[in-house]
Amino acid sequence: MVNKCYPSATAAVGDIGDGATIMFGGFGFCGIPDRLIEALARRGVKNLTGISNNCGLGGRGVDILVRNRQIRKMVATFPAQRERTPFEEQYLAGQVELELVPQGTFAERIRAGGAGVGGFYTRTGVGTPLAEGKERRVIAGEEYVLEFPLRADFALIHAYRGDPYGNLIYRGTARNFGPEMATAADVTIAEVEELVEVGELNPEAVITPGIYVDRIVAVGRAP
Amino acid sequence: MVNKCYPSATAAVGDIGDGATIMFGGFGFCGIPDRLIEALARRGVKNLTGISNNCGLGGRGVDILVRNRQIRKMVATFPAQRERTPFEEQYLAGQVELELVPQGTFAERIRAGGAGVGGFYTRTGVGTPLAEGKERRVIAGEEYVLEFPLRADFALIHAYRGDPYGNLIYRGTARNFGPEMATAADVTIAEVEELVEVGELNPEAVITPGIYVDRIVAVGRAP
Amino acid sequence: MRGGLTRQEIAKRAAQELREGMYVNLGMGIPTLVTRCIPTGLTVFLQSEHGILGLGPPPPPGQEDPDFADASRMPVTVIPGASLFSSAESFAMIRGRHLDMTILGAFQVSARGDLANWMVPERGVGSIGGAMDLVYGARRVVVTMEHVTKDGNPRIVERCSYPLTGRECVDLIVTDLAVIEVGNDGLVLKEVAPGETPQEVQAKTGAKLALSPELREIRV
Amino acid sequence: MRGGLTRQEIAKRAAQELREGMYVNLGMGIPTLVTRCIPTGLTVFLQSEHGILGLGPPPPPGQEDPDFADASRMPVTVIPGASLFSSAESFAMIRGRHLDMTILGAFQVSARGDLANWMVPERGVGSIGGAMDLVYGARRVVVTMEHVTKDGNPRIVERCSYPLTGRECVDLIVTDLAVIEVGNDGLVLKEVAPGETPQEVQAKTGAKLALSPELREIRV
Repeated sequence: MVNKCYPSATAAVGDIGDGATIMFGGFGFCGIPDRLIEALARRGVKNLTGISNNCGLGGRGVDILVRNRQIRKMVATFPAQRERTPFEEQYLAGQVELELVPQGTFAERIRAGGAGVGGFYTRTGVGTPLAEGKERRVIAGEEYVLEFPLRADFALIHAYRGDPYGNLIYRGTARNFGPEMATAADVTIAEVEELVEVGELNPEAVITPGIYVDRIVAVGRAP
Repeated sequence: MVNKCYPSATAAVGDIGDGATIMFGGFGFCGIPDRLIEALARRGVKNLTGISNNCGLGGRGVDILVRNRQIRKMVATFPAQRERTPFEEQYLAGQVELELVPQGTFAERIRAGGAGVGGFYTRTGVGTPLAEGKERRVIAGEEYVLEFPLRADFALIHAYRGDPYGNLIYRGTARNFGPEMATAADVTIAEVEELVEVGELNPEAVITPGIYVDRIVAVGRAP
Repeated sequence: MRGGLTRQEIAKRAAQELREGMYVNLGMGIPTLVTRCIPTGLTVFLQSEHGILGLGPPPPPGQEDPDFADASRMPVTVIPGASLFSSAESFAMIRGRHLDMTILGAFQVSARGDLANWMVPERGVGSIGGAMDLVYGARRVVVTMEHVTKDGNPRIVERCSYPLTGRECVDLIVTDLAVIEVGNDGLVLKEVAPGETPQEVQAKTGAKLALSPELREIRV
Repeated sequence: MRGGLTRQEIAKRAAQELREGMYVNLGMGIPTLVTRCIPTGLTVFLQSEHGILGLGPPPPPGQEDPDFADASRMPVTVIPGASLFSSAESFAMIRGRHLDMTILGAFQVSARGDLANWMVPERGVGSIGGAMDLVYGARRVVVTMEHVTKDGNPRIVERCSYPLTGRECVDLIVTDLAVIEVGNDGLVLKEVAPGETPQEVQAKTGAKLALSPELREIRV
């Protein structure tokens, strides 16, 4: 009987070590794997490279790890918020590194990492500082830049419902980067609000097939 | 009020002209846009370039157009069936052209065509006759070939249910190439077994968002 | 007191660019105000880059759902006929040129339509989000912004001094003072705000404006 | 009468490569027979490249559903816990190296593990399907085939004369006569069919076979 369930968030992140590269799902406050991140904060591992749309804010998400000084580098699309964040302060003080990526390129690079695509050409970024140093190519009269895949040692994502095979569905805009991040890490860990029996999820509506998920932990619905 | 519904398959394909490039959904006998293809056969347009997993068999799908001598060229992954088909005969007689593509590359090229990807590197085909003449590149120690997107003037697809906004869901393995083909044509025409009211499809389970669908025609369930 | 359109009025004027059945992405800032300016009876599908096609109005107080938020983290609803998808699918939609229009905020726009809207160099760190994808992905790029900076410097300039979001990508600029089209031969002044003259607008603009033969007052 | 394993027995031997929880794609021909050979109690997820993860057994007669068919156009079911997706998503799964194993048919396999399974040159047209993706995508490639052609020529050869599906991609070959591993230094004979000797197998093989220290009889 295949069962990918872990008893707790702490157990699920129990082998993440110093220096790991980790994808974190979430956009704004939607779809953040809060319980897994809290467990990672308790674990206290250091020198992490985070791959996440933003760099945390308001004491949630990656912000916890940033404040804890566990982050060495972020790959992100939206690091600066209206309000100044701990990440911004550490970045301006030269204490953390940042690789800034346009959001579509960020999502597509993660997909490429999970889909065996070695690299792809995109128009996004052409003519901007973010294309500097990147290989260019004119295809059918339009200018493109070459982008390479993103992969991680671990992906931490949040889903709505999941089953012991690792099948997942999401809710609303909490889906965001979860489905593609799940495909692009050596080990994908999903926290779910509700664990259901195998066979309860409609096969036509499963968003993340279980093949992509290594560990699943039920965390309940946030209050 | 946005309403993409057409009264008949004949009306829906009414502006497809000679020489058009057309994507046809379907894998084996699953998900073939039968009614749209029949309407296209009645229209009698010629010199079509078809993009389809196979080249038709058993008097269904592209087979109808091949027998009708409407096809000039096919881009396909599975043109030869166990039994000899009209396409194979025309091909061996030099009457139709064939661009043979590995199935994953075929699907990914269609996705690229719909997603603004100018080209991508894949391992598939490396070291085989299908990589001949293609640009190669070593990325992270592995050999890749460069593939370019596929697009079409029209995509003809079959879905299970659709609404007047063009949102679609599929059923079982009839989904196959439909979702990506819908994104990669100038005009996407979907036949659906059942037309439902706007709002009846679960937004979380919509597979093809309406933005990709230009015309929708209810054809009922095949007997 | 400063003249020209209010932010709400800029949004209202931008909303006049919408047409029946359009698929549109609205950026942060003034563009989010466009949501409330869509003419009654017009069906427009709003896309949100983190996975919604068919963004609806904000929920009634007390009915906010933390799983449904827009790119500015404000609670939203979805309309009947909406669809939800992942960010990668959303950007495939954007980058594949399926959106009819995007309405974005800006720091600067150049005479040839270059856009700078993601980083104030003095701050030392900027957020791109989806803007770089939208400017090449949407078929039409409309920019809404104040015509000049708080210090009174033009935001419409010969050449952007801020880091670019995209090159030659802007089609139309709507400000508190004017509506300006980015044509093949440069900027064309199409409309001026009530009480403003073309001369006054030109004086507050860092690039040469040609006058449209149909030059008129902005009506909102 | 010809000796060696039946097609069903080849499938049964190939099925011994399956492990608990594996994700596996089965090609056409002998590999489809593997479906019926999965040891009781073992959970294996079968992937079908046109969009199923969790392929189930054929439906009872009369309960066929035309929307549920396998790659050979035969009616199928899905197991509880299955998922359905598009071909592009399916091949992203395959090409992204998420499958533990693929079991494929073949015309020829070379000493270094090259595979030819898509085109008989004399026919003038071949069908690739998903094989070229599977050979580079699956973590382990197992080939099942008859050891020799109908004319008695070896299918395991020094160099394939048929067009390749993939280069250096095969890990294990299961035939009616033998189980052969493709090692770094060439082919290693691991098992021989009941009644066969290593010498007889070598005589029917077009490439040099090293003998495994654990050489044994195939048990099915």
